[in-house]
Amino acid sequence: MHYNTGDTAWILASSALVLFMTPGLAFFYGGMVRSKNVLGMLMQNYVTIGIVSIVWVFLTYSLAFGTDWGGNGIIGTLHFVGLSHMNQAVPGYTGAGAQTIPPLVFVIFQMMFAVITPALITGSTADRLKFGPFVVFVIVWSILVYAPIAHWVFSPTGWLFKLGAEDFAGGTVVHINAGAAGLAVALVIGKRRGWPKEPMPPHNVPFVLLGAAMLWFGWFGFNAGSALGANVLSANAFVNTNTATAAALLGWILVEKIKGGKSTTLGAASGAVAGLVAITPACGYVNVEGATVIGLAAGIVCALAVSLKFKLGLDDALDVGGVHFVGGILGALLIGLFGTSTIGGVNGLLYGGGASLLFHQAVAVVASASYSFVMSYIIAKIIDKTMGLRIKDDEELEGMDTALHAESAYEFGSSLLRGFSGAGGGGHVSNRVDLNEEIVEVYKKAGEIN
Amino acid sequence: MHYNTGDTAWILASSALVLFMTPGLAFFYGGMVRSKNVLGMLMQNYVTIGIVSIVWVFLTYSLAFGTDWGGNGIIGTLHFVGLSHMNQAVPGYTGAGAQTIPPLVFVIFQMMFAVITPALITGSTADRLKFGPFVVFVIVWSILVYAPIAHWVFSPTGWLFKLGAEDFAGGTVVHINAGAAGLAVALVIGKRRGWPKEPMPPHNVPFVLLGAAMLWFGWFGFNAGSALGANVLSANAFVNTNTATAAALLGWILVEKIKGGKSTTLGAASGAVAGLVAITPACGYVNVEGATVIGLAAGIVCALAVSLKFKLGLDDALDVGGVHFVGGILGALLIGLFGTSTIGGVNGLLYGGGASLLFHQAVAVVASASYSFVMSYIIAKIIDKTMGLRIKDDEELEGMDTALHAESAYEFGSSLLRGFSGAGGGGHVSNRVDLNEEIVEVYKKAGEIN
Amino acid sequence: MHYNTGDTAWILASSALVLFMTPGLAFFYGGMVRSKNVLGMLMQNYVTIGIVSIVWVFLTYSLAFGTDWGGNGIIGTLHFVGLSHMNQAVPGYTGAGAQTIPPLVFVIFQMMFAVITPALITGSTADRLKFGPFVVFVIVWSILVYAPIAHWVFSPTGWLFKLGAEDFAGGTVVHINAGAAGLAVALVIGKRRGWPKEPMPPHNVPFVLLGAAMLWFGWFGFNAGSALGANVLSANAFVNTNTATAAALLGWILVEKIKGGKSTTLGAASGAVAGLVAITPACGYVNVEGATVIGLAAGIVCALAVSLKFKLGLDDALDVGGVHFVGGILGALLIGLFGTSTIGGVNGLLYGGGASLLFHQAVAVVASASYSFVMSYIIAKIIDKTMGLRIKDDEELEGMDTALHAESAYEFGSSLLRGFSGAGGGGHVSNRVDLNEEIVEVYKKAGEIN
Amino acid sequence: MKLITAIIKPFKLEDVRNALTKADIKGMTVSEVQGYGRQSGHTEVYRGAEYQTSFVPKLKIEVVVSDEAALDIIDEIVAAAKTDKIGDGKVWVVNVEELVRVRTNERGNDAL
Amino acid sequence: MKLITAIIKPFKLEDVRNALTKADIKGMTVSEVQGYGRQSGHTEVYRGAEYQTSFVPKLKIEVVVSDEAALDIIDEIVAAAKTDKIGDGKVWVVNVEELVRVRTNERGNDAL
Amino acid sequence: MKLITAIIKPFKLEDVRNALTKADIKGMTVSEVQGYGRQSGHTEVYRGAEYQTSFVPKLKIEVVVSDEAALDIIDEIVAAAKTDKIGDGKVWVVNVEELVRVRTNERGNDAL
Ligand SMILES: Nc1ncnc2c1ncn2[C@@H]1O[C@H](COP(=O)(O)OP(=O)(O)O)[C@@H](O)[C@H]1O
Ligand SMILES: Nc1ncnc2c1ncn2[C@@H]1O[C@H](COP(=O)(O)OP(=O)(O)O)[C@@H](O)[C@H]1O
Ligand SMILES: Nc1ncnc2c1ncn2[C@@H]1O[C@H](COP(=O)(O)OP(=O)(O)O)[C@@H](O)[C@H]1O
Repeated sequence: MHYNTGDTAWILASSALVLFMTPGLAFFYGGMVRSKNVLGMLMQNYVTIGIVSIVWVFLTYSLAFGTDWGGNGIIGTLHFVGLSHMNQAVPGYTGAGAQTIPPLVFVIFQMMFAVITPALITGSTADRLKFGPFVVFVIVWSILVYAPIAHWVFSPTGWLFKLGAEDFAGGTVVHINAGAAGLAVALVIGKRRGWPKEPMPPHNVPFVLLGAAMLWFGWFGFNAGSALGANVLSANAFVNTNTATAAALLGWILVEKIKGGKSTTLGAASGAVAGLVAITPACGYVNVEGATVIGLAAGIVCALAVSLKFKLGLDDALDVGGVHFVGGILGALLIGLFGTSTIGGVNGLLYGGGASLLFHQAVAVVASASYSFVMSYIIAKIIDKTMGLRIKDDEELEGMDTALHAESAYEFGSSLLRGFSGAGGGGHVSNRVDLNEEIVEVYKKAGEIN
Repeated sequence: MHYNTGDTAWILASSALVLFMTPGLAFFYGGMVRSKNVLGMLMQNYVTIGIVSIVWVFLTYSLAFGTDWGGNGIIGTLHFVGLSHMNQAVPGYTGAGAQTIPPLVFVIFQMMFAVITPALITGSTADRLKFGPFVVFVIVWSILVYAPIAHWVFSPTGWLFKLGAEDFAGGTVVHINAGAAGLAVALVIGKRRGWPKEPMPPHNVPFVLLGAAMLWFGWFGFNAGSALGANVLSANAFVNTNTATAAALLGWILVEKIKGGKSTTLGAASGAVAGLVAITPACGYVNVEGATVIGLAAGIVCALAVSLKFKLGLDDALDVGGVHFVGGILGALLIGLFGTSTIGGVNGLLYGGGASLLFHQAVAVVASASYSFVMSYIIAKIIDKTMGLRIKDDEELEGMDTALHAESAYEFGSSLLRGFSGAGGGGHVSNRVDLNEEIVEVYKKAGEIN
Repeated sequence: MHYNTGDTAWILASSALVLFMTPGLAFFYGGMVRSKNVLGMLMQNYVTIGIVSIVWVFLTYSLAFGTDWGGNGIIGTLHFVGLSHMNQAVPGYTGAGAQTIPPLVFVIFQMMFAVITPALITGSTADRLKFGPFVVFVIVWSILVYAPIAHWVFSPTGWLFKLGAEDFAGGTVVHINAGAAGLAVALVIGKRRGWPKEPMPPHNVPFVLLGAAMLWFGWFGFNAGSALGANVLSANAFVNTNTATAAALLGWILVEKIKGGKSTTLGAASGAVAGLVAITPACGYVNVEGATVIGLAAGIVCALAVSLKFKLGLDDALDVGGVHFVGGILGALLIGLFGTSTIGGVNGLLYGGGASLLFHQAVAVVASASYSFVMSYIIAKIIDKTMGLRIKDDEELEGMDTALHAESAYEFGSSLLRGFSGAGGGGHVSNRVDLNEEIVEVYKKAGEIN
Repeated sequence: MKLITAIIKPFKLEDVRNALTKADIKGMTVSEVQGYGRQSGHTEVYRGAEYQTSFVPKLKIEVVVSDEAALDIIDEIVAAAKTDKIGDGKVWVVNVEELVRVRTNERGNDAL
Repeated sequence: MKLITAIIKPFKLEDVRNALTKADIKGMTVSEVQGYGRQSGHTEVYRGAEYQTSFVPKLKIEVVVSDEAALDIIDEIVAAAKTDKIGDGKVWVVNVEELVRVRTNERGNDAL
Repeated sequence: MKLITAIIKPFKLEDVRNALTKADIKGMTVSEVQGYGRQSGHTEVYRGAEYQTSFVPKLKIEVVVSDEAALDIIDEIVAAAKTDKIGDGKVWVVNVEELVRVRTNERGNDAL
């Protein structure tokens, strides 16, 4: 077969960019937790890259993009398992939509989406997730939740795609999906000890901003790469992505200002991410005015939405709900208004296309949100009952870094307060009395307020 | 229209790379300020991305690259406002210089230049700029200063371009411009309290080096992308960029050594940036020997130039003058010597082209430097008189992070020294006595030395 | 000549990605040393970029890829010195292997390999290398060690290439080479004072993970770029790289778990790098199953190998031996088993190709490892005898940052503990008694345990 | 006057501060310290090299009080800081010969 | 001998150190502490969650002096640290029974 | 009881702690401080601006001991911390009027 090298070059570059987003997310999240939990957060994200990369090539790619199983648009077959049949075109991409890049490049590009989606969930459950069970969760969730929804929406043979629902780069598949799952798992494991009374400020705001920059940068691959070529459509996706992100950044800090407070850098970073989320499904379907409105709306709405968790008493620690779930829904629905065939796709309500696109978008939102929420809840619950999904209270008090991973993130002062006790070991307990477990009882007695 | 996908792929990738430079700059600068001001610095840079991205698509792109207004090469028309007429070629790029990429990709690529230029200014004014007025400054400055100079130099219909002045990737438009503006604004707001007697060491040198790496990396897009294609010219720009940067890094630390001191990592990072700046205008016009000399010269000259501010008593806090202004001028003028038609452009003095190129370069330098300095001074002065451009002394003493943005950058120790006081609020004052304002009087009395 | 713009675009992007790896390495290493040495580490890496960039264009590129000198496949001629004759094809790339990119792009891409290889060595010798002599070492080593081995293996006119040894992206040239050199230099300079008894924990584990992310990201350019085009082969290299890295990450933390300890984030980062190293020579020759096995093997074997240094008493501080030497050998040899002509190259043992490939691989491993080890040892020894390669004990106690570079990496607290003593100076000694030198005698007396 | 020094578990700060505020104490000084005692630290492992940290993070509270108030304050602090578990810390008292409020130059109990 | 402990505003360190040097004091020990008193801290807001930091960064200076010098030194410190504003800090004095210079094993005033 | 405060060079911590453990001391409290004295700091240069740091990092060890043990303990600490070089630090002793173990409310020597 003969492929277009320019398109291939751009999608290879985009794939690298999207891979870079997950460490970006790790720093975005990692900077927001307390210093005793930063490695725990980084670890969950990095290990997710490890797990999903393997699961994808050996199984879930085929489930998501394989020939439709039974023709109902529910799930793909095992035809491409282990990257077999890579000389065959990706099912459904025909005619004007025929791919100009090697199918393997498409596998790679889509892999990065499958990686970051479960990684997003770790924001909800920050500071209290057991490591082993988390690994199991990611594997099961990738198969039972990510693969089907990706098939429904992204594969031209999926039922939502065929229905006419539009999702250029993953508003439903990635953000609504991860958002719903994050809320479900947070519900299962319960809130952090001390939340919301104990102060839990970010320990490293520059890391949050570094992560946001890595995300913004990588997201150009995510969105503009979703055009699967280097062309006018990818240019539109690119400029829409940047414009919406900029508008959302400004929108969020404006809300802070209007509410009588100060504009914060955390707000700027959060706004940027909210804008990136909201424009993701829309970037290849709207023009730059549409992108500006979507971005601004995302910045404002998400800035307000993050306070909801306090009212709901649901400890969505780093606001996966307020940012990804809400932002994703916003973007998906606004395509119904701002979609215009001059860019790509069909016309939305404001461009004379009637309400049908909006309706299809709503169906896609409801279907993926409910499926994801219910399935994630069930999976989390089962793992919780069998392996336990939550760390012990004394581990939570001590912090994940030392308790789960036998490491401290930082040592700026004298490293001499430690003693060397051997090489090649595995973290055995000391011979002095370790009473963290007992301490925590007191901690609990005190009503979890310390 | 039919575009070259390979060229398009490279310019899309370059655009992403250049976007990444502004966060890189934020960390380069952010690491250099004291820890109480790091978020203030990051915020200024991130919000600049937000503002300029919007202003560019809705206005300034058209001013910079639109059909020339009146034919004098001063400013563009409003023809492309809001990204309209994107199916028309960019004015002036005809014949051998015809673009092979979608005009929208050119808009995106050039946007990133418009973003980073005002961001560069924040280095001069570090630690003392009011946030709201800064936002206003960036908007006004983008329209009144950036857009015209970009038109003069970059647009083939601009008067400096037509004169024959060469600026491959923004020596005048970006660096001399930002450098002159930085000095002007620093002059308007005055020096930091305590400067130069109070120690103001960088709080996080690794961040400075991280930022330098992000800049170096992104600069390949900046310079090699300015060839607007993936070809031999972009390869030359790429290798010249890297070579000059390397030479400048070595040149700077050599100066440190020769002056009797030690080679510093801050010096290495600064040298690299100086080299990047100086080669920017020249990278597509000189050969590798020329690039080496330009880089080495930049490293040496800028290393010496940064001490000037102490003599002038002008608190150009992070040396935007010493690095970008001086480095930019150096590069722009040396094209007049080292320009060679074997790479691109016309021959300079050393390659038998006579003094005319050097003269054109000098005209471009003087024109853009004076216009930028004067206009920036006026804009800053007006904002200062109306809104106030400088934070209050007690805010400066306390630090921008908590005073302006209600945030602390780092919390490595116990986060328990804080108390939770509510959700959804906006940073209201405490009920205890807040006497920072009064403290500062004393601080002033003491001659600003603390 | 007419080049393929898509291929060119990808290799330009790849070159930028690979350049980004060396700062990535700097942070990977820099986070692992104690906070008093982080700038010393960063400095060595950044200055290596500076030095090798210059040496490459003016000399070593020609030695490595120039027309073979004498036809023995030992070293190239000076034909391309100073980037002359860039309109001629790179020698040896003919027929089906003819390059589709400008030779200058190839120069750039290969330059980045020449840069990172000596940078890798700095991990072995962390915390104790004198700066000036290190600079000399890098220059000499690039000429006498890197250039020949690159010629042998990478140039189609080199003897190992002609023999049939396969190294897709630098398993022998980069990793085995740097690993052997690292061990040799570590042997020459001796172990750190206090090692292994004194605790030397990483001072900033998030930096290690940031560095690992930058490496992983950039490595896609390294490996997939080595296909020298945007095609199915680069796609295979890309997916193999990611898969092996993922498998190695999981392999390493599994070993930690099985040994009775906890999975660590440092382990995850180390595993990822081990996987990247091992798949480097193989990524264009094996299929995804092969890549998975190679990755898993690398994670497991390297996790065990890093403890060897304690038994050998060889202070390979940051495990360049355990990760790059061992991982590189593993990858190079496993091609002999898993190489398959369906991807690229010839069949290995498991794919019916017999033992000949394995034999060629073994020859390449032994030849490059021994040459590198012996030459590096000699060069280091000569520099040690003449200039001294190791810092003084009091400098080591004080830390490289202040002692060698007159800088502190971090200042999170009050910067007021310092006093300003002048501008433009070079770090003169204070007028109070400086007794660090004497202190160190005591330190030594105490058996180097503090 | 007396200087009461209390080494406490960090998460008990809020309780101790509240107790002191109730007891009409208007000021105190806190620092982050590392305690060594019966309570063990934790183990860290980096690429197989194992470190034992014998020190546990604690907060040190210093508060100067009048002679009369001292005994009560000690009891308040002890009550507030107690968790009944090892590592709860120590409180000790030292005699203060003079106290000055810098701002006003007030001395002795007036400076409290 | 007396141990003088002074809690001061960080930006006053240079002044205090100069005053002590003038008064022929050759050594001192400084640490970063958090003060609680009349002076308020600041408010921080992260995604709408509002925190009040009641503690203000201070420096603690400890200096051992001879009995005779103590009173004067207190005055010097107070004068140097004063800004006349709330939060200026405290100085207190405790009796020292013994002082040793580690290097020489000198005791008492000789160890100063 | 006595409170012994020792300012030592950081790399001597292990030695001092061992000495104290041998002398049957079960607890102590350590903090990171900056010392000013005869020993000089270092110079830093950032883009030509030169700073002199007059302070040197030290560790401060605080340990409360019984009256009887105090003198011996001082000697142990001094012996362990000594390097015979400038900057070795100081040890000083203050009288402690009361000591409480928070966990048990034990007082005096029982609280040790
Ligand atoms: N003799 C001592 N002098 C100074 N501080 C001490 C002393 N003994 C204990 N401490 C401090 O008290 C803390 C708690 O002591 P520990 O022995 O762990 O528990 P407990 O006091 O409940 O028996 C220690 O971490 C240390 O900071
Ligand atoms: N009783 C006390 N014991 C110990 N330290 C105190 C005490 N009261 C105040 N301080 C310290 O002195 C600092 C200044 O006290 P503050 O009440 O704010 O101002 P002022 O002393 O000027 O009235 C506090 O931040 C705290 O560190
Ligand atoms: N008068 C003092 N009061 C409190 N601490 C002191 C005093 N003199 C010295 N120190 C502490 O002791 C440390 C060592 O003192 P220095 O004069 O450098 O050496 P030496 O004690 O060996 O003469 C100082 O860094 C400081 O922390």
